[in-house]
Amino acid sequence: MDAPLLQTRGLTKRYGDVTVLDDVSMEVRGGEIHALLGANGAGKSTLCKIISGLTPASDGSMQLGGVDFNPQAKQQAEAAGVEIVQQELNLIGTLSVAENIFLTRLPSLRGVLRQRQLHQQTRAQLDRFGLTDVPTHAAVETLGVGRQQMVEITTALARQCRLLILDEPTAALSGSESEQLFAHLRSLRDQGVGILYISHRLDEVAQLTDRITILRDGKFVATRNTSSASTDEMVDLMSGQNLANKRSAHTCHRRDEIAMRVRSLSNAVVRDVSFEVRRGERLGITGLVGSGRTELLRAIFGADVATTGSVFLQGDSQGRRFQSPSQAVQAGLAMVTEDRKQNGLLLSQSISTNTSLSSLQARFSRMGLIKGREERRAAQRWVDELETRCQDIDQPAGTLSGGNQQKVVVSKWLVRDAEVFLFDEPTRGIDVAARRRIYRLLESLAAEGKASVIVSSDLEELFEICDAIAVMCEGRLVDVFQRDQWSHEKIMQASFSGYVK
Amino acid sequence: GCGPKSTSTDPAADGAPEKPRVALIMKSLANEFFSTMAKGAEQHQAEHSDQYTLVVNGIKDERDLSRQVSLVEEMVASGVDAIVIAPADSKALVPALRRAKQAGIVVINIDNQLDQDILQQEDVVIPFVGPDNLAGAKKVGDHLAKALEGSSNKVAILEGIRTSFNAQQRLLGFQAAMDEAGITIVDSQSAEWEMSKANTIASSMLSEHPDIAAILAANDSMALGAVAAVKTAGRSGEVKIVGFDNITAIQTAIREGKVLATADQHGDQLAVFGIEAALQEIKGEPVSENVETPVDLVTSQTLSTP
Amino acid sequence: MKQSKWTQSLVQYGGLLAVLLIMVIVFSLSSQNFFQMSTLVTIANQVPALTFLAVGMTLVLIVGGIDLSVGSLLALSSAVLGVLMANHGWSIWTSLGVALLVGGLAGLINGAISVGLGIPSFIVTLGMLEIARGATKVVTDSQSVFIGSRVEWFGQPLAGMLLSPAFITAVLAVIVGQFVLTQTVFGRYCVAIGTNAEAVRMSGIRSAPYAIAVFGISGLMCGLAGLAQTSRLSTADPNGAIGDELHAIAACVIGGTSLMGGRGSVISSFIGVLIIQVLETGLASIGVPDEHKQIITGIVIVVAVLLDALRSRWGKTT
Amino acid sequence: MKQSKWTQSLVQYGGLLAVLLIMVIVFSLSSQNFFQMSTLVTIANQVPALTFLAVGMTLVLIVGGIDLSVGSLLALSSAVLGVLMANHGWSIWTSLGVALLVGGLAGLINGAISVGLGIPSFIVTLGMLEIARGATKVVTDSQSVFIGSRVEWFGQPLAGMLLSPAFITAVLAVIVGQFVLTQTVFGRYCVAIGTNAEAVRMSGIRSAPYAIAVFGISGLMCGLAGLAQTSRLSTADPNGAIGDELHAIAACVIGGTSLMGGRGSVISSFIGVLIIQVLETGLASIGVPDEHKQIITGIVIVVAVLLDALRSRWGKTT
Ligand SMILES: Nc1ncnc2c1ncn2[C@@H]1O[C@H](COP(=O)(O)OP(=O)(O)OP(=O)(O)O)[C@@H](O)[C@H]1O
Ligand SMILES: Nc1ncnc2c1ncn2[C@@H]1O[C@H](COP(=O)(O)OP(=O)(O)OP(=O)(O)O)[C@@H](O)[C@H]1O
Ligand SMILES: O[C@@H]1[C@H](O)[C@H](O)CO[C@H]1O
Ligand SMILES: [Mg+2]
Ligand SMILES: [Mg+2]
Repeated sequence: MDAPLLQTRGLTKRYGDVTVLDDVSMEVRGGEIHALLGANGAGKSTLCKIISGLTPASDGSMQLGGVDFNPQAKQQAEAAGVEIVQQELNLIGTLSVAENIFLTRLPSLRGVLRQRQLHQQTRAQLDRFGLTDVPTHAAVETLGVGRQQMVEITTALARQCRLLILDEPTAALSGSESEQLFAHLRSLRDQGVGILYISHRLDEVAQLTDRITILRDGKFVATRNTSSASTDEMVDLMSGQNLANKRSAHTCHRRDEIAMRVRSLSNAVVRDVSFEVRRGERLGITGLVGSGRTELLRAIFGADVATTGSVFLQGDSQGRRFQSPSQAVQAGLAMVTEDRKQNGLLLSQSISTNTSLSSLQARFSRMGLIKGREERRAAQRWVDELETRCQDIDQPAGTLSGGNQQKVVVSKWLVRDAEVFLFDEPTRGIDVAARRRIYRLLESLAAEGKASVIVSSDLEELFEICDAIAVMCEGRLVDVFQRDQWSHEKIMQASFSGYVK
Repeated sequence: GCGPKSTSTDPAADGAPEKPRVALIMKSLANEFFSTMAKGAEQHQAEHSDQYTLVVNGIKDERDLSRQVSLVEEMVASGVDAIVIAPADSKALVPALRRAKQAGIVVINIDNQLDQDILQQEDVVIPFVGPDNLAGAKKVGDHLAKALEGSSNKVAILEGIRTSFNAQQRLLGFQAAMDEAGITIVDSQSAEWEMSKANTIASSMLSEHPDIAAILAANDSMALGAVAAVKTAGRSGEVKIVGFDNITAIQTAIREGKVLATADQHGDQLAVFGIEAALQEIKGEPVSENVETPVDLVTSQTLSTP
Repeated sequence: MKQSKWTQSLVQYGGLLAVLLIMVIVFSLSSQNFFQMSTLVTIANQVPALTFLAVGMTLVLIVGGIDLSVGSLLALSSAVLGVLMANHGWSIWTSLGVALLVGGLAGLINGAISVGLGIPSFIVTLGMLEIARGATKVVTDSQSVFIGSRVEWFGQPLAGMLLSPAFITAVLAVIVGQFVLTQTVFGRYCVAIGTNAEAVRMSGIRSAPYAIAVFGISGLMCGLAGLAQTSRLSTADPNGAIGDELHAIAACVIGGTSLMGGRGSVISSFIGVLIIQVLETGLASIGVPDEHKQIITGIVIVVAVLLDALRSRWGKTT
Repeated sequence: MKQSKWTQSLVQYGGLLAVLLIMVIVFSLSSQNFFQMSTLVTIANQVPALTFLAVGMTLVLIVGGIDLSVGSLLALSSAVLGVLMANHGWSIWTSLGVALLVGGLAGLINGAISVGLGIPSFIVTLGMLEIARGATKVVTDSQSVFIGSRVEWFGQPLAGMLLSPAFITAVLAVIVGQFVLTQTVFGRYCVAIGTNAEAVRMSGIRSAPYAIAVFGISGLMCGLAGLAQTSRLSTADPNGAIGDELHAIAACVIGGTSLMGGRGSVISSFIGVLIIQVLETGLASIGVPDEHKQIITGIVIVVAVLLDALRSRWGKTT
């Protein structure tokens, strides 16, 4: 191999007194897919932002293709051939898909858009990634999170570059979309592009990447050839301990009483869905992006009002259709939302405010006055419990790393407590160790007799934690597989069933 | 009438003997002076409902002159026979009124006189019906000067909106009276006819010139603002205040001795005079170019003897 | 495609147009003097000033700002125009050039300070509101400046056309504004900045020049509005246009522009202007007492927006 | 903990207080009449009305709304108070009760329509601005209602205390407001709603009652402001408080409250009110001509916010 494409020397980033990136030196070669691994808050996104000119380093230097590289703005990085897909969606909701994809180089003649060219080029790009059904004129805000993620990736891939950075691109993608992406990345690699790839899905890393670099607490730990490191080793390097965290053996806590029964629920997207969960049961829901999983949970929770059908909770003789989330919460439901920026968090508010939000009235107040000490104690407890990496519980949620934000969303509902928990992509962006912690939490909820409905695009995850897995396709719930009956093939078949017909 | 407007001097020309429509366009109806004026006009119309119909319009505050021009245009468009107007600005209304006259509409100017030079320049003749504001202000000023004899000889003035002719005239009247009596005007600012603004300005005048013996306000709203300022400064009784308009609220203040005097320009009659002049002109009878209406001094004595 | 675009526009503007139509019908039924050519022409010739302001304001709101200085800047440009023409005998065109320059420059200053120093535009333009008003009084010496026929023609109907140059210019400004907003890179960046400034920054676009330019455009529009206003009054009025910022914003919001940025349409704002003007003229022509006029105006503003909101919700669910 | 809270407050309010202090010093140096008890007492007795408005406005802005009707609602409550006391001979307390009821109710209507029907509060309260002003004229028959000493005492310094009941009540309103905002569930939810209404909804909280209540509180504050204003002028002025909504909003924004919701402090808004008032009184006491006064006012407003912004940025980086 010749000189590395990118070389960093002693990169350091400080926010106030906190050092989030500490003297990191690493390299990425042209024509390789290089994974960047680390626990939540290890500094991966920060490193990527520095490389792509989004944030300045406090210290250190970089070289790109052997010349000094010190981008002051993203444009400079782009000009040098560095593209990034960020962890958080950075799309402009009111603009069309086409305008988003070509935002920085809208085809124009003396400032006037060339609409036809714009939409043709967009169509071509989308089709290349199999997004044939995404309309180029649609405003991005009308698409689901998964599609938005695909649009975001397309935006970066549509540009020529030497170094491509992808920060958890697959967090909101399901298996088949991921496959499509991987195929494309491999072909880019073969053309000599260097790819820096961040993911918490280690199986994916093992399958796709050539080398891995591991960060821990902002420090460089090691760079290895992927082929010479098992996923267990990766976990150990990331955590710095010998976790050797094998999959915990699955224990079924399912009881006989039905905790929630959904009958013929329908709305614009969800079509006639019926299923039930028992107390102590963990029911997974999978499907392709856009299959209506999020919509189903929202309809159950009253976030979107269902047009027909009903929900029975334990003890209900009559079904109901929740008109608002507050009714659902009163009745004992909780929902961890998929999009933490939009409807999960108060980004500018502190961790403790976010943690107590849904139980402030019920648990942390007397006669309308906030019991500040108890509120803070609870927030601290869950920060410790989930090992949320933060300065203190007063840190604004928006300044946490993506995965740590997700932990705050989860703890909001754990504090509140409920009988039935709806989780929409609960581990999106959460690192392996924390993920385990959440799995254990789910298990302890189950042991207490709470029912969980877990939507996830990560099938391995569902295999590990669920008692049963339901599959959605085009808004219908097409099949439910019990633990002893499921397999990859069966679930894939069910996922595509609607499209085959 | 919707048809093309012939000069309405001959009512028979319109065919059916339709009652003429008169539009009264005033300034801020929030100022009591004008609501009194409107009431006077409406009462007159009720008593003479066989002779004409009336459309009353005003603007949101004294300064909204663009809206007043719009009102003139709208009244012209809707085909009224006469416009009786108290202009918010002595110059800016002239062209719009000229266009109204060109459309064959009778125009009478009341309250605040239009600028003579501009009228000439624009080559229009619009009769004015209203008081002599200079003389009125002088009367009030003279009365104050007498009351001030022997005390400090410094006073301050609260002016109306500087772009209106009557505000300028009242200032001149006040100045003339003070000059004659040898009293110095130490401060003179515009509070734009408004009570709150007058209150703030008067307050600061009192702290900047602690020795003033009186405040002359160009209308009663501002006089009331000055009353409150004097009171807040803890100098009630020491600083004399005069106003202009004779609104109801000021009468209470005069009786309580908080205000020394004001001028009654008979707002309720002002519009009526204007309307009568308009009806006269519609009938084809000549109207003299200037009809002066009375201004009377109002003090606690005149109030107690009704 | 073409077809669907038309129906799309109809859906987009339908609610507002319906509100406008209802108002015209109601006024025509209540006053025989309302629905006639002369009234409609009168309305058409009254809207230009507010229309110019609303065009600029729409863009400012779309980038997520607000411009409270428009009323004062209108007065200032009008004062400059008036003083140059009346007191210095300049021609209308050179005077207008200076007036536009003053408006545009003041707007750029608004933009540069608020964008450059990161101070809320509410405060910066509130400051400019006071500064420009004070400057207007200095320029005119607090006197109305009468100009007369040299400027009047711009606001008067053209021979045989019923419409004034001012109205035609204003409609042109609306069309150009809408085109810029929807069809140019500049316009799309404005929408993007107002929607998600952070994402725009992340994508490497320098948003400051666009945002500053938008305030400059708003200032320029104030200059044009100043011309329209001056020609209508034949006078530069130092006290003029006080409170017009609220009318301009109201017109935009009635038209569906969001105060949070990112959403808006120049054409809709124009319909908002028409709604406001028809309401005012209509009420005057019925001759209801002033206090009732205000009450009715208040109710109609709310109902207009309510109807439009209901319509668009209804449009969505069906 | 206690200690750090104090330093924290100092940092939080330090910038604004410094601006205030600088202004007082500058005015004291320019005019020997400024820095004396009587001027300071005058200022203290002029601020109550605006303070009440700013307390309500802060909450409204924090939930992400805006209330343009406060000036008119002040005038309306003042009118109700005046007419009941002067024309019907009611006692001040029963009259005040009715005036507060009117203000509060109007505020609740603002809230119910904007929150309940999802219409921007800008429009709803703009409608209410017109409606309440019209109603004020109806109630007072467009006449100023002179009341006299029966209401005056509220705005007069208490014997031996220099401060008026109005001022003390206003300061109490600030303290209670700040307490509610920071220490109660209600206040916390208001901040949350203004930050991200959707997240609040998805957390199972019905936000509508809170948002509506905030508008009701703003209306109540208008009632109190009406009392303060009436007692200061001894008169209910149907024309009063026009444009005060902009002053109230300006005070909040100077104090750092965000127009986008979710961020604000009642105490800072109060300092904003003081800045505005000191500026006005100070300029008047120097006796600069009106037009220069406006120019200076504009500049100071911008500079005040700029200084505060610089201070907080500087505070962050170190
Ligand atoms: N603006 C900021 N102010 C303070 N701290 C910050 C800021 N931005 C990031 N941090 C901190 O920097 C640390 C590293 O964050 P980073 O986003 O790089 O983590 P990450 O490795 O990408 O984690 P994840 O896997 O959760 O995405 C975190 O602890 C985060 O809280
Ligand atoms: N607001 C909306 N307007 C229009 N279509 C929508 C909207 N929200 C979702 N959809 C569409 O509804 C379908 C189901 O979306 P949903 O988010 O439930 O799917 P999902 O299986 O959870 O996938 P994702 O991974 O994208 O969240 C998708 O086709 C999506 O594009
Ligand atoms: O004559 C009137 C009154 O004095 C009024 O108070 C203000 O406007 C003037 O034109
Ligand atoms: Mg990250
Ligand atoms: Mg989903």
